Amino acid sequence: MLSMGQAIAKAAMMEGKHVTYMPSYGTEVRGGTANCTVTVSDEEIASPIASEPEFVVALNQPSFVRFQSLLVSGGFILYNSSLIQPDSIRSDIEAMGVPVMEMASKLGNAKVANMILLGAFIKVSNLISLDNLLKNLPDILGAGKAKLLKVNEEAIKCGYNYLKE
Amino acid sequence: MLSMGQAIAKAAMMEGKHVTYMPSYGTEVRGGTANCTVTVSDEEIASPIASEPEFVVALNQPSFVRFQSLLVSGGFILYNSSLIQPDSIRSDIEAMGVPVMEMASKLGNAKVANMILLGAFIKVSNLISLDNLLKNLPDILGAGKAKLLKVNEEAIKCGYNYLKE
Amino acid sequence: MNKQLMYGTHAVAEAAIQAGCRYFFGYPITPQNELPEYMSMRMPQVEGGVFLQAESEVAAINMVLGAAAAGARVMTSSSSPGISLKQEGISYMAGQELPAVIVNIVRGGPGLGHISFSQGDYFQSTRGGGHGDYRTIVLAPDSVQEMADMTYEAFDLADKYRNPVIVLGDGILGQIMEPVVMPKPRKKLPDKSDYIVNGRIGRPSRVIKSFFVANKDLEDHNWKLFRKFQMIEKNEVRFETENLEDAKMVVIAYGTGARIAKGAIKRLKKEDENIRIGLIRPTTLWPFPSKIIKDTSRSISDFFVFELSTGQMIDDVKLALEGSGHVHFYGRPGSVVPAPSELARVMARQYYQLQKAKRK
Amino acid sequence: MNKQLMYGTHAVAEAAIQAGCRYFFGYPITPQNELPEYMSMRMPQVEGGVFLQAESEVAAINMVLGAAAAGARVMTSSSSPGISLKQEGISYMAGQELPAVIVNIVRGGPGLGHISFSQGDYFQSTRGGGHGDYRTIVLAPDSVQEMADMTYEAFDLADKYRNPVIVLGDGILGQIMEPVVMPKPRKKLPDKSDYIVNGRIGRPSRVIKSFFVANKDLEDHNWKLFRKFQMIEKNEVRFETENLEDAKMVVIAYGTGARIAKGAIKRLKKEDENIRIGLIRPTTLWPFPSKIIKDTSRSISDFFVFELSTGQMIDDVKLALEGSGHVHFYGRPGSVVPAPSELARVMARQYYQLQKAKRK
Amino acid sequence: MKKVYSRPKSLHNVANHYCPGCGHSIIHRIIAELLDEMDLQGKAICVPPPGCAVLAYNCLDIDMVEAPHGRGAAVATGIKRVQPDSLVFSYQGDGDLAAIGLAETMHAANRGENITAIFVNNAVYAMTGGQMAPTTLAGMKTSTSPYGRNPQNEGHPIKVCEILSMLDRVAYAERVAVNSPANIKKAKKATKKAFEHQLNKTGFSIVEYLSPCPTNWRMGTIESCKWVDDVMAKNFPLGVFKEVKCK
Amino acid sequence: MKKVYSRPKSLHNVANHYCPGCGHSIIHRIIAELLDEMDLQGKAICVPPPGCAVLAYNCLDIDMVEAPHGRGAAVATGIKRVQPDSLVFSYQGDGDLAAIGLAETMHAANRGENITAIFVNNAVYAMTGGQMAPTTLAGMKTSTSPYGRNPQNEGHPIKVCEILSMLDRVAYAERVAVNSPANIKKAKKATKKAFEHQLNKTGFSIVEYLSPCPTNWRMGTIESCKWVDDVMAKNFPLGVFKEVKCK
Amino acid sequence: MKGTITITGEFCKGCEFCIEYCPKDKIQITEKINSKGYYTAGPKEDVECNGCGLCALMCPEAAIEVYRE
Amino acid sequence: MKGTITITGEFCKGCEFCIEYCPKDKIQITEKINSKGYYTAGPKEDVECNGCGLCALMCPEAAIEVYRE
Ligand SMILES: Cc1ncc(C[n+]2csc(CCOP(=O)(O)OP(=O)(O)O)c2C)c(N)n1
Ligand SMILES: Cc1ncc(C[n+]2csc(CCOP(=O)(O)OP(=O)(O)O)c2C)c(N)n1
Ligand code: SF4
Ligand code: SF4
Ligand code: SF4
Ligand code: SF4
Ligand code: SF4
Ligand code: SF4
Ligand SMILES: [Mg+2]
Ligand SMILES: [Mg+2]
Repeated sequence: MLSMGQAIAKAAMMEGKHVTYMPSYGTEVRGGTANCTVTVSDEEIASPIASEPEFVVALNQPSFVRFQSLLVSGGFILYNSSLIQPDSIRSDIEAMGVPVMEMASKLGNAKVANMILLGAFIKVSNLISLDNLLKNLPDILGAGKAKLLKVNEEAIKCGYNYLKE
Repeated sequence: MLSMGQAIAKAAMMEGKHVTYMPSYGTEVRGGTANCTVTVSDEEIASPIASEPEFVVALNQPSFVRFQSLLVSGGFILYNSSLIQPDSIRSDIEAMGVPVMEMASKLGNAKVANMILLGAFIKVSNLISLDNLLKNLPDILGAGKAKLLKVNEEAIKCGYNYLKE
Repeated sequence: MNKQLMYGTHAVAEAAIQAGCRYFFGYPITPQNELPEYMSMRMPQVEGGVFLQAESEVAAINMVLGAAAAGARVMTSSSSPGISLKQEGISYMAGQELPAVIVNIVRGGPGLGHISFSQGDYFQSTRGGGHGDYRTIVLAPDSVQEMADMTYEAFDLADKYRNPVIVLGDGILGQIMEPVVMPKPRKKLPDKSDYIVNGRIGRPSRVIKSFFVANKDLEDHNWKLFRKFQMIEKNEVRFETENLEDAKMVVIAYGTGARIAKGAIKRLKKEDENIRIGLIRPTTLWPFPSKIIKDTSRSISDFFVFELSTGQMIDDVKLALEGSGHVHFYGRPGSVVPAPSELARVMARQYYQLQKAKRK
Repeated sequence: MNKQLMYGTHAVAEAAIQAGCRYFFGYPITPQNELPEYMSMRMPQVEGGVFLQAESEVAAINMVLGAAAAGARVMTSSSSPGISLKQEGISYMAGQELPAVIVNIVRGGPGLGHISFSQGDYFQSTRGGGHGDYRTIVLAPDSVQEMADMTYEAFDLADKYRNPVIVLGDGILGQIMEPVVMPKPRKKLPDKSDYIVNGRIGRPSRVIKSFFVANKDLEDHNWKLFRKFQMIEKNEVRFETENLEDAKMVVIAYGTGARIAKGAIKRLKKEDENIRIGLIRPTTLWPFPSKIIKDTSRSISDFFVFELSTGQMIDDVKLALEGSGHVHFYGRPGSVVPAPSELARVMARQYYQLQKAKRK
Repeated sequence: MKKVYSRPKSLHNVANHYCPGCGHSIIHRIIAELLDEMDLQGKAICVPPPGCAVLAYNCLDIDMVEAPHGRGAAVATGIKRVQPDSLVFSYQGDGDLAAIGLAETMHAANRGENITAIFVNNAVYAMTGGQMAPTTLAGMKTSTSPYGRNPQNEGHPIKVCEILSMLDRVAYAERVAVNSPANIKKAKKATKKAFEHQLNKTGFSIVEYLSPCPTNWRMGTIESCKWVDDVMAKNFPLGVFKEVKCK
Repeated sequence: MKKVYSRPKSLHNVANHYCPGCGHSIIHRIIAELLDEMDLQGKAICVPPPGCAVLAYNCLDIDMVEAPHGRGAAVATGIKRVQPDSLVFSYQGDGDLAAIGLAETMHAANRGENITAIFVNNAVYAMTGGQMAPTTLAGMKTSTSPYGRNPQNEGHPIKVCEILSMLDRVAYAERVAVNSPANIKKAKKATKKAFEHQLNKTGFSIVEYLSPCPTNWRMGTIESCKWVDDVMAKNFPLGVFKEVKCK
Repeated sequence: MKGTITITGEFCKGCEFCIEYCPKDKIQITEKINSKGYYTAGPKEDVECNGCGLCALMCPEAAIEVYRE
Repeated sequence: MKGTITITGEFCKGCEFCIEYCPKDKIQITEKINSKGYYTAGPKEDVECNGCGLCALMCPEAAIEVYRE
């Protein structure tokens, strides 16, 4: 989850946008689900804490429930439909599930699930262009992951195209 | 030295005077001579530190030199002439030596030297009456020293009368 | 007459015992060593009295925390560097709403400074030198009698508000002897059975804490404390005034500084019976007597602040005045006590200059 | 373009290294753990770099003291309770005139409080939470870029004045990632050979100390420090302003509070293009930008102070204004970040009320 | 059928906040069982400083006083001196007790305060994210010893029980582990002994628990238990280091 | 005639501030002699925290950094890390090193910092007027133990050398006394060894000196020296507690 | 000897200690997720339990209660 | 063996260590008071010194210098 958020933030930064990434941290206490907030803007960013996000990407059921309720009216929630069966979806928002786990295993690498979701996200959000993202991917992944470049690229495209279909 | 200062302060207190006793303390550092300041007044006492004392009682040479110079003009210095040979005495003050050690040994108790000086002091200072001092002596000395009451009384009188002579 | 000649430190210690304090945790530091020393002698003589020399000031304040949580009237004392080390613990106690009396016999700083005395810890005491939004009541005696009386009262204030109270002395007040009438033993101590820990028999278990898991809970707690602090500001302001009626200049000073100031004013009056100098002596430094100062500024426009520091209380005077007066300052930081005569000179210069300017 | 997406804590750490800091002594505490963690990874990669996890914050600040005395550019970081524990050491360093950079990633207090963030340590930072008359320069960044830039500069300021400098962040600034352009490595470091200890070869022996045996010497030392602090007040005041020219109300906020305030103002401008709200953002909290505030009060009479506390900087605003303006306050102490929209509502209410009152 | 094991009533009836397989949970359970068995729930006062166990009060249903980091022994001293008949125990991590709080720990032990230190040694600062602790093993990688703890620079792990045993007024010191049924039984026995010493006022007692932290060790829960046997206990030998006679 | 003993040149040429017969003076003299003999005056950095020796810089003619009370080991660590080739030693009293500074002392020792602790054990807080120290003997009266130190309440004296010797990275630990010609010779030898260990970077070294404080013991100077032998050394046995091989 | 156990799902965190140490292999991780998101342990229907209590002895969460004949 | 000593009065504090440990009883407290107020030690004129240096070894103040043939 966190690495996907960072990827979005980095990609947006490389497009010259103002960007802030904020990981969640609960208490000094163990447990709980992780989440993060990415703010992308053409202007300086005031608060890095989004009280009313425009997009939510949910990887599991508790997050889906919690963050759906925060979405701004007219917002968009993208979710991992391999794990999440939405019981109810707010009527004033759009929701879209992507079976990322199944898709990832088709690509032969369970670890690229996030990248599939990333691809889907940039499709629906229109915040970052696919071309720029792919161009900057080596920098985003960092030196250590050069070998995985190819499969990540594929995963992003796969997510991007899933919503095209 | 300090106990004599306390005796003066207590006696003055028992006469209903305002009184402050301030021991010297140098630095967090060893050595140096001890001294104390007693302020007696009919009014509330401002600063417990006397920059210009009216009376000085000096028990040894270094104190004599140091405190003589602080005395207010017209002030009085009383000193232990058993230990102190004044080289020079300011012309604007009065000075009086009492050979307390010799006198004490005559009384058969070296420890009452201070009381002799106390007697002499109340004589010259006129701050406390001899009668009151003697009356209050048991309280001033405290319970532990009841046995020594007699010899202390004698010593005070002895000092008081020394200056009479 | 029950007057005794006592050291300032001893008077504080004995008054604490009379107030029902039975636990003292401290650590040596000049110029307050005579306080723990007195306690080490006295506590074993008092029923239930415990004196314990801690291994450090940090340990001492945390023993105090534990004893307060267990319901005791408890005290610690130290001097400036030691009080710095206690800041974390004091912040905890304020957050946990635990009562205790903390005596600071202030010495010269910063750092090791000097062992004698100063008034350089004003900010630390009045603004919470520890972290977070909290305050401690700060009492500022100026005589050995007040050292005793204020310590005695400090325990009541601490219990009333469940908050640490600081008695802010200094090396001079600690070291001098003056006549004292000791307060009577406090017979009935406040009932704390509604919050202390003593085993959960017959009630749900209790937790004394300052930690809040939900962000919002900490915020609520902070506002709750804030309301308490406002209440203290409303109820507990204390001060002494002299000759405010016809004054043309008002001296503001506290503690030993105020004594010297009083002496200086007296001196000047002797020299010039027409001189009109008043005095405001805050005896609580927090809450600060802002209102009387502001009120005074309606008729008097010149305020002369005297501190044994480079100037800290002066901020509170300015905050009180809100621009409605002129503030003059004379400071002697660090361990040199100016004589009343010296201060009188400085004050007189200021005073006559002002009067001349007005006549023009 | 050398922009990197970095955590606030990492940006501080890397900027310190670029500034020539080669010694870091710290201790874990949320929300600044990533700072020592980064240092533990990076220092061994840098020539002469030393990372040492101290056994406590007390030990850490004293290792800093030793390293500074030996001539190093040295840093420590912590968060509120840990900073309380460092107060004695900071007071010593100020007294000894030793330079160092101390980072406080402020969390909620008092006591254990909350691990997220707050601005509750303002008093402690700006007035010297330790004992005695001293001050530390306090820098208040409001973005990750400024976290880097100000840390970098903090080393220069510390060395210039031989005084500790505090970088006052908060849990949000520490935890977020933002794009940063790292300052270039500082090539030439200041020459400190005239005061550091390194063995008395070829010169008389030296002593780094804050202790003075003669009372008068401490007083002289305090006045010397005081003059230095006055010099800093003269030279080093920093702030940012927005739209002061035609403002009818001015918001004063720092750090994360200022960011939210900026967002709120922007929001209000979008809703009402005629709204006239300006902003003063102190970027040094001590020395405080009093003059610009006072100057602004000539044309503007309403000041809206926003703090993530129950109100501490508000004292400095009032002291700056000296009664010449109205001060309004909105505070959110402890770990809840108000959204710009919320602050905008509060600000708008205040603003329109004032305008209405004026029209009457 | 007879109920032979029930959830102790000294535990609050809610799930606690620890990670799966955490030694803290086991130690809490042991304490709760003993409070039940020894009928001490109404006498017990626990002192949890920050650490993963800072919220111990959400778990153990007894009176508690939060201590600042490292000051458990001092706070417990204050409580115990006021309430000498309570059962007062601090609940401290290795960072807490052996780093920042070492002086307070050793001095309370040296004074022979009649308190018990429940000392949870998981070889890391767990709550703050797995930094190096005084008990971190040589060579062990943590978030502040990314290249492994280097004894030349950071020293060897500190052996608390061994050191405290040298102090005359320490009545009881034992090191146990909570990673297997046999060890858990011993741990419970040791804890009981420590409490008994306290109640008998023989002096300071400490039980050191080698305690798995799967999260910061980045291991599975079962693997963590193995690591306690295979690595930790080799460096920190189990056993009784000191016991004076109970009066 | 040949001069066989001269005043060391590492001593300032003024009288020091200690009381007559004070052990501090002797220890200063020993250090100064060694700095001369080992040619270390130009390399030495001393760290004196508050205590009777706070003004050591008026006595020893070398660089010094004043430490807050108890933090000598931490300050020395900071200096030594920056200047690894200097001779860095703290000069600490028993109150300083073993009470408030115990954690800093033990952790510096445990890390094996290449520094030397000159540890002056005079069984009291001398500078502040003779309060009870961690090393005060059982039954001994001081200004804060007016009825005598009661081990049931305040514990027994802490044996620093014995405890520090348990830490692996401690290279050298010896207890000596400075109350007789023979003991002073041994004390000097021990101090030299400690310095050598530091220069060889073998780890932490400490010399504990049983040191007369006639003033606070309220004894004559000669009597104080006897008391060191007759009482103190019985409680604090002299000798080498730890020595690793010099590289 | 015969026994039986109950596991309170809300307390269980799926640490598998009970599974590891049960001599009868009576316990397994089930499909049930509790409100904290853990897959919880549960007794296998068809396996015997001897009531030895080892599972409860190991369970960090005190989630297991044990009955014996 | 023959020796001689000098004592710098300004450093001496009259602690009498030198006197206590001199095997020849060569040293005594004199009538001289130094500026700190101490009666200082000094060598006796008519007593022999063997230059053993024990006095200097004991002297806390490094007030004694020793010469030997
Ligand atoms: C003065 C202070 N410093 C640091 C912290 C942050 N902190 C909280 S818990 C902790 C250490 C936790 O480690 P440990 O004591 O081993 O307990 P564990 O979490 O491993 O059980 C630290 C450093 C704090 N709360 N207060
Ligand atoms: C934080 C702090 N606490 C207390 C003191 C006061 N103080 C100065 S020296 C000292 C102890 C002296 O005892 P010791 O360390 O044994 O040295 P000695 O004087 O006996 O040689 C104390 C408590 C201080 N300066 N700073
Ligand atoms: S982080 Fe480690 S010690 Fe903390 S709760 Fe999780 S497993 Fe337990
Ligand atoms: S008080 Fe004791 S330790 Fe201090 S100088 Fe005097 S004799 Fe030495
Ligand atoms: S009681 Fe024994 S046999 Fe039954 S489930 Fe538990 S461990 Fe297995
Ligand atoms: S031991 Fe307890 S918590 Fe772990 S899986 Fe079994 S029942 Fe669940
Ligand atoms: S050198 Fe020996 S014999 Fe000569 S005075 Fe000194 S101690 Fe006596
Ligand atoms: S030993 Fe030294 S200080 Fe003592 S009396 Fe002899 S000369 Fe003087
Ligand atoms: Mg731990
Ligand atoms: Mg000592």
